[in-house]
Amino acid sequence: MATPLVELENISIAFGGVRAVDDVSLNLHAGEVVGLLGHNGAGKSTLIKILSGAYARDSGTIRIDGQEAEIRSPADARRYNIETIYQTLALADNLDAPANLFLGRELTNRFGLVDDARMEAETRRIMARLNPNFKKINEPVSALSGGQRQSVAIARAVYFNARILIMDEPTAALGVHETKMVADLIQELKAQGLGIFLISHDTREMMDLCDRVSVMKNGKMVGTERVEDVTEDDILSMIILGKNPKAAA
Amino acid sequence: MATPLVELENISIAFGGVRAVDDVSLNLHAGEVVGLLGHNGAGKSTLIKILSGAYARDSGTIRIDGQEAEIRSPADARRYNIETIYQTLALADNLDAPANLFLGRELTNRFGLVDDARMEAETRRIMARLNPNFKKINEPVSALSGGQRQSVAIARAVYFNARILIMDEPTAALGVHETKMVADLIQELKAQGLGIFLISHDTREMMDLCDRVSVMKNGKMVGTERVEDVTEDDILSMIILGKNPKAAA
Amino acid sequence: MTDTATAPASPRTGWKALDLDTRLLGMIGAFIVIAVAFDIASGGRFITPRNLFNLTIQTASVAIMATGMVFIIVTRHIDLSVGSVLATCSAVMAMTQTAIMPDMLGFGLGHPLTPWVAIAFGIVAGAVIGGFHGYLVGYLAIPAFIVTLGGLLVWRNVAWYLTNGQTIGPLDPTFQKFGGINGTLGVTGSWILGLAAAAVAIWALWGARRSKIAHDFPVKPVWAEVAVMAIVTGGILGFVALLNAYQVPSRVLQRRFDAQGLTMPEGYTEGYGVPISIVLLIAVAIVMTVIAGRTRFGRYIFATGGNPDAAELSGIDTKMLTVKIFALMGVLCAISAVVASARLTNHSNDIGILDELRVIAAAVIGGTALKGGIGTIHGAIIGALIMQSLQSGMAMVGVDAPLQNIVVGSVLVLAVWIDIIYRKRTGARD
Amino acid sequence: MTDTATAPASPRTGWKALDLDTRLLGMIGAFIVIAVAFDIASGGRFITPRNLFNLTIQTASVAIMATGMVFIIVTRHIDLSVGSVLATCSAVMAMTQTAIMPDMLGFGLGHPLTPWVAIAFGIVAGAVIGGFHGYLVGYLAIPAFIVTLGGLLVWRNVAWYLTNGQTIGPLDPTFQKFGGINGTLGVTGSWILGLAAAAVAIWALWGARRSKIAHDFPVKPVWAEVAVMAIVTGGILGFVALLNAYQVPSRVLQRRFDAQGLTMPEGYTEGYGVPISIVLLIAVAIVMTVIAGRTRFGRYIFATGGNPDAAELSGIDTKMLTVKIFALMGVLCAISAVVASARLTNHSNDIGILDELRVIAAAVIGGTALKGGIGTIHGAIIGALIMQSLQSGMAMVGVDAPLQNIVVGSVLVLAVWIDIIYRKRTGARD
Amino acid sequence: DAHAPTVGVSWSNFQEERWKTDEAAIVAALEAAGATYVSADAQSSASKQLSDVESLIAQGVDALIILAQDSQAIGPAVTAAQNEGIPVVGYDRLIEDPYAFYLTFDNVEVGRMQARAVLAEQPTGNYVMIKGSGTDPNADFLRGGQQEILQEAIDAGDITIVGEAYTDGWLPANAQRNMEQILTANDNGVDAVVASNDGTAGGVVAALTAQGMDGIPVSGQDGDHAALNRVAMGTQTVSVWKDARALGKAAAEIAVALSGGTEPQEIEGAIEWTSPAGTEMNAMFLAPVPITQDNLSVVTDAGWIEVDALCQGVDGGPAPCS
Ligand SMILES: Nc1ncnc2c1ncn2[C@@H]1O[C@H](COP(=O)(O)OP(=O)(O)OP(=O)(O)O)[C@@H](O)[C@H]1O
Ligand SMILES: Nc1ncnc2c1ncn2[C@@H]1O[C@H](COP(=O)(O)OP(=O)(O)OP(=O)(O)O)[C@@H](O)[C@H]1O
Ligand SMILES: O[C@@H]1[C@@H](O)[C@H](O)OC[C@H]1O
Ligand SMILES: [Mg+2]
Ligand SMILES: [Mg+2]
Repeated sequence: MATPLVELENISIAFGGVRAVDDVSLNLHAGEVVGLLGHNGAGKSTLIKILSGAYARDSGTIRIDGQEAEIRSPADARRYNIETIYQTLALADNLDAPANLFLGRELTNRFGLVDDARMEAETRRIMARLNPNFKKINEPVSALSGGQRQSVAIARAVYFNARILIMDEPTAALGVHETKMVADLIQELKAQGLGIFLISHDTREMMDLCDRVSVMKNGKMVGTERVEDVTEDDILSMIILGKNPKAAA
Repeated sequence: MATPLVELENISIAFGGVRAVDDVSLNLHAGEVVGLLGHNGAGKSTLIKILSGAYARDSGTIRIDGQEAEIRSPADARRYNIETIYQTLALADNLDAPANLFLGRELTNRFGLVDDARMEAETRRIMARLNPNFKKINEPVSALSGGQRQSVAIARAVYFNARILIMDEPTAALGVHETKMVADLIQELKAQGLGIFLISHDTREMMDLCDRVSVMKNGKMVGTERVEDVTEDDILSMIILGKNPKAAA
Repeated sequence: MTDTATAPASPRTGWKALDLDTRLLGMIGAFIVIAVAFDIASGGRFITPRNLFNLTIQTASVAIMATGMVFIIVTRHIDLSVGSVLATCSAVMAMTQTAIMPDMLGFGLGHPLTPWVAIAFGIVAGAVIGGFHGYLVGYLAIPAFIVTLGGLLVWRNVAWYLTNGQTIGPLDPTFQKFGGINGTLGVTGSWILGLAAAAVAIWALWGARRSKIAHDFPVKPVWAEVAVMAIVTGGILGFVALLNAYQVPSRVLQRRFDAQGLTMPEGYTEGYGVPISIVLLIAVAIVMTVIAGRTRFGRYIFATGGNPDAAELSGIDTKMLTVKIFALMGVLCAISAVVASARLTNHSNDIGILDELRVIAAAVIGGTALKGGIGTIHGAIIGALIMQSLQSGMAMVGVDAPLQNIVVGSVLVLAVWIDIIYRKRTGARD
Repeated sequence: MTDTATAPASPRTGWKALDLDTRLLGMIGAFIVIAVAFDIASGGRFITPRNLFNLTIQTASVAIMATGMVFIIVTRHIDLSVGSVLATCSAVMAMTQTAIMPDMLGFGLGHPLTPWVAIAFGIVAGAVIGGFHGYLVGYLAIPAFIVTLGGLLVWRNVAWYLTNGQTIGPLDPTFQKFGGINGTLGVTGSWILGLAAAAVAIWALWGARRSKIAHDFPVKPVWAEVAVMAIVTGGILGFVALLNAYQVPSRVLQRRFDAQGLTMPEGYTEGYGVPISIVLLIAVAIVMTVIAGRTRFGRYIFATGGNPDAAELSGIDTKMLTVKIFALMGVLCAISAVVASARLTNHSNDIGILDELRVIAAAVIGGTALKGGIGTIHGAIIGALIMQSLQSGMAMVGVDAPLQNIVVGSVLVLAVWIDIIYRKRTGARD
Repeated sequence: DAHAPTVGVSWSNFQEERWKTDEAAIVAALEAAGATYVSADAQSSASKQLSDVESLIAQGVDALIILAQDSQAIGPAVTAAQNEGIPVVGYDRLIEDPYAFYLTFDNVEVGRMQARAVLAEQPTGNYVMIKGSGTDPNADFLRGGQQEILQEAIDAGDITIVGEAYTDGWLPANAQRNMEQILTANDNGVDAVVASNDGTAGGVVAALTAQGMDGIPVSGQDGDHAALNRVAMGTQTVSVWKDARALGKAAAEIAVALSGGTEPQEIEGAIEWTSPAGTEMNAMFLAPVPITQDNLSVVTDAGWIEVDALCQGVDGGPAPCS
């Protein structure tokens, strides 16, 4: 098998005594979707925030393309083409969609000044693909509905040729139609060869979208299985009991 | 048929030009669960926030037990025994669970001073029923996980003998097990004769839990149907197309 | 809804059983370090009954206001106007005593009603001004920084108009008793107060314990409870003993006997005891602590500071709450004005100038977090005491005023930094 | 992902086609109302070239700092120390000119390098002090309110030590030219500057239009674009004409001719033109506007103000950003110190006192929101101008000083209130 | 026109108590001369004072009276007036500019008088120096004058300065705290206090009274009513009285005369004077009067203070209270 795109090895982090992630290992291949499941507070968001540079781990190793990767800040993660859609959307409410989409990576003209016109044009281009109805290009994103804000966040992650995409409950606040569009997008990106970590509580959705699912409980990894090998009930019992029935069997 | 518990009539509200809720009517009977569905930004949260007193409507009438009700603030709503679990949880992060549970309705001793010991005892009692694992009684709720915070919010709504309960996406952030517990609770409360407004994007869940479902689009009411009379696909087409296939038929 | 594993609250043993507030201990420790350092630098003159007596008096006015600033900052506001409001209240009281009462109502200076009517007028003025600020902040949603920055400019000059820019005084003799050394309880009175206070403290601790037992909650071991009571009682009585130990200078006693035509017995001495301004401060501290911890009003203050939206959705009238908090701050400014002008025995034009900085600094050094939701009354008072010790100590060892300001500015920043580190260590990351 | 129905951006017609900033217009309107009112009250003395010339000079120092305060407040911080930092920078520059350069480096007062070395030292001092504040705020997470409150105390007194509490001066003659009336461009120079500025403005407007067309975005009708250009050009040239209209007093001219041994021709006159301090202010305004709108640095400032967490997660180094913002504020304090001390022709002890209030007030009156994320450079400058007009106007019509302060305090609160109402009307509820 | 001139007065900090009296005297004298009074207050800021003077000039004043916040930084304002040919009277505080007419009580002399009076009462022992605000140059002028007088006794070892402090902002409360701390530090071993003005003297006396030490020599200046009452009671030794009414009246008259074209040298009582920094200027010095128990009647005779106010609470004191 090819070298995994991402290898997380023995990752741990504690917050003032609470071991939020406790010796967790997990990997991800190019063109693969790996789902993360687990109860509230299991440590899912924390684990992927370590990969996206938002938290600095206490111990453990991250490898990208088999090479040890030094990820200590969101800027580091970007250098490895890791893009993240956070559970609590990370948008600057007072700026418009293009400014948010390009935040931290603004396009500039030959004088080094930000080129708003070009960024707006690019935004129109990408949004036309993701959300054809989207019109409020020049308004602060605070004026957008939850779903519209979500599409801006997704657009940002997609635009910059991510190789590794992290989506933390991207559809939790979305309506049925919007949820469908995200699912389509995931399929498309996967086909393009991206590796995707997906977090969701919707077991059925996860079985449909993912190649493998991992279940966490109380900061520990319960187990990782290919979706073909397990039933929805297997997954549920892993989440609730914290034991891998297959491993036991 | 008996007088409805709640009647919302021709409710409208606009935010700086945007008609977030536009001439919407809806009612709710005791012992009934009415579901609200619709795309992101359809106006669901805004509509129920009018009932819970968080927003003051521009026009329309609210009747409780057939009597016109003057609801202009959350305090007003409480007087009508309306309890709300908000989409973005309304907890004071720096206070502990008992202080949050009783916020605005503290128990006091004979000197009029707040009686923390009694409130703590009551909190232990109710939490034992809702979430037996819950231990962090004396810690600020900021130290709780999403699911634990959710159970504090639910406990608050349940404790005060609500007659009308509003739940805005109560399970959006919850794990499978936690979601199941909320579903059980809804059934139990319904059996006790409460009227419940439930908002969710999960159509299947809604078909299971609700007696009737209403669909909103762009601030307008598309239609309200008994769940026995419609299929999941009917609902989906109402959400996406904004037309009631049954009414058209 | 599973719970990330935490050990069940097992009864703590040893030191930990005392369940002491480490933050409070840290602040008391800081005060002791400062005191000892100045004592060494001044050749043993800092830690004397006399100097500590002075220190308490010098602290009173700022400490009283600092307790109110805690509520303001806890609700994520700020009040830059306290010094100016103090000046206006002081002017109102001074004019009541010297002009309104004698000229308009016909009571003379020294009439028994004079001080009380003056204080009443001052408190009403403070409440109205504060309430008005609160209205602008709460109902019109103008940031408190702006409202009180405006207030800083406005009220200082209203005070000027009230007195026509004159120093007004001397003030009523009874009124002057609130100033400090001009009015103390004497040795016997102080012991009575101290014993009463100790009794109340023990009763309160015991009551809390009984209530916990009644609800089956874990309690400290009895030895730990008794130890805490002993510490508290010792602290109270030690404080009284200290203030009693400061002897009225023989010259003052001599004059008092002379005035009554008596001769002073050989070797006669008398202690000052607790100053009335300190009794006032203690009363304010107790009331404010009860408000903070045991009333709905206080609970709502902290809830609003923690999450204003949540407080509002819980049916709390946060607008009215803001009015009340600022009105309370205004009342405390008025009480401070009594102490400050009584101490000077005059209302002077510049009274209270820059007090806003001292008061905010005291609250913040005392652990009130500017981001809201966190703060204690006792912390603010110790914060005021630390600030005052620094200033008085430096004045004693002869540090130049400009250098004093540099030290105070630096200590302020340092104190907050230490607090931040402390919170990070004990609390959550981020 | 459907969109709540909004009309597609149809080309606007009539007035609306001009696409003017109503907030800016409102502020200019307020300034005009104030000016006209004072003109009537003073019997036509307010709106004269001379008084308006004075007004621009008086505004320069505060306006320069206010542009930096916009960035500080936009990122949800505050800087209470600007007046004190100005004093320290001024002291550094004064000592460089009068002591370091002549005594230590052997250059005399009047040596051509003196002013430039002094200014360089001052700017370095400002940048270092500001950067240090920024470090404490950004890296150690101490609230800016505390850091700069400490700075307010510290730097005022550091300045005192640097100069030993003395007034230092007179300053270098070239340095003095930055002060205002001592250094102006003259009539011809001013016209050249005005025409150049107008040309640049037209070029910039046209460039923006071309870029929009290139990306197929809607643009204003040509007539509207031309109208805007005409307004801008008219404004610039009108401003120059106004400053040129202020005549140098004949005595000064006489003296100048006498000094050169010439006789002044009968009826000879000369206008002042644009003061160098105003050229400096305009340069600062342009640079700061470009930073705010067209650089990454500026974009990150607004993003951080809008949502600090989002900014950080987007890979922005918000800590370093904070250091840079405060360092920039320090540099602007130093530039203001040049203007302020040059205007006084001396460094005086009290220089910059209370400037923090004026600067914050200017930024806030100019529409910078204390909750962060919102603010404009031109707004802050007009805010400073409005404040200064009020003060100068009241002094001119003889309003009592205490009443002046009351008016300024009230106007501050009022301005913010109007701003809040304006935002509510045009923006979202809540 | 020349017959009804307008005189502009620029105050440095009108909120300080004493200037009210000066203003009243100036206004009265201007009214008597048919002139108009306009004013501005710099609120302790040299920069604002410059703006104020510019504004007064823009209003078309015919003469200026300037109470300078800063003797040097006021320079540009004087230059602006000179450019317009408007005469300037430097009021009370020095203006280092030959164009200005200097009218004052000499601050160094005030300092000398304070020290002299205290030294006369207490020729030996421990002295405390309570100075003015560290940011007010006058504080150091006063302190310099005081030192001149005390130097000899210090050198002779007769007196020792055991404590010295600036008073931030001249605030009585700060003076009181400083004095309390100095007393504590010296275990009350203090025999005399040279305080730089009456406000600070008030703070000092409050601190002394608390220790039953009131009555030791204390100096002051300004003739504040409360201070004169202390002199009568014997708790303050001297208040150097600078009769503000005489100063105000003289200033108004000089301003009117100069605006009418009178040359500075022609003003009655004007002398040629060279400042310590070497500026030659026309000046007029009014004599400050040290008020002690021996000459209390001076202030009542002059109508500066009512006998009632002066003698409140005094029995068997000096004339006129006896
Ligand atoms: N910044 C923080 N400070 C302190 N504790 C934290 C922090 N972030 C997370 N935690 C704790 O770490 C644990 C894991 O939280 P995390 O957010 O990773 O859970 P999750 O699996 O994403 O849950 P959910 O499904 O509710 O999003 C929880 O106990 C939480 O309280
Ligand atoms: N406080 C507010 N200020 C301005 N606009 C608002 C406000 N609250 C809601 N809106 C707007 O009103 C509309 C309805 O929003 P609402 O939150 O009710 O939608 P929703 O149906 O609950 O959507 P979701 O499923 O995303 O929660 C949206 O366009 C939203 O942007
Ligand atoms: O008269 C004094 C004056 O000279 C000084 O500058 O300020 C304080 C006053 O008391
Ligand atoms: Mg999560
Ligand atoms: Mg919603």
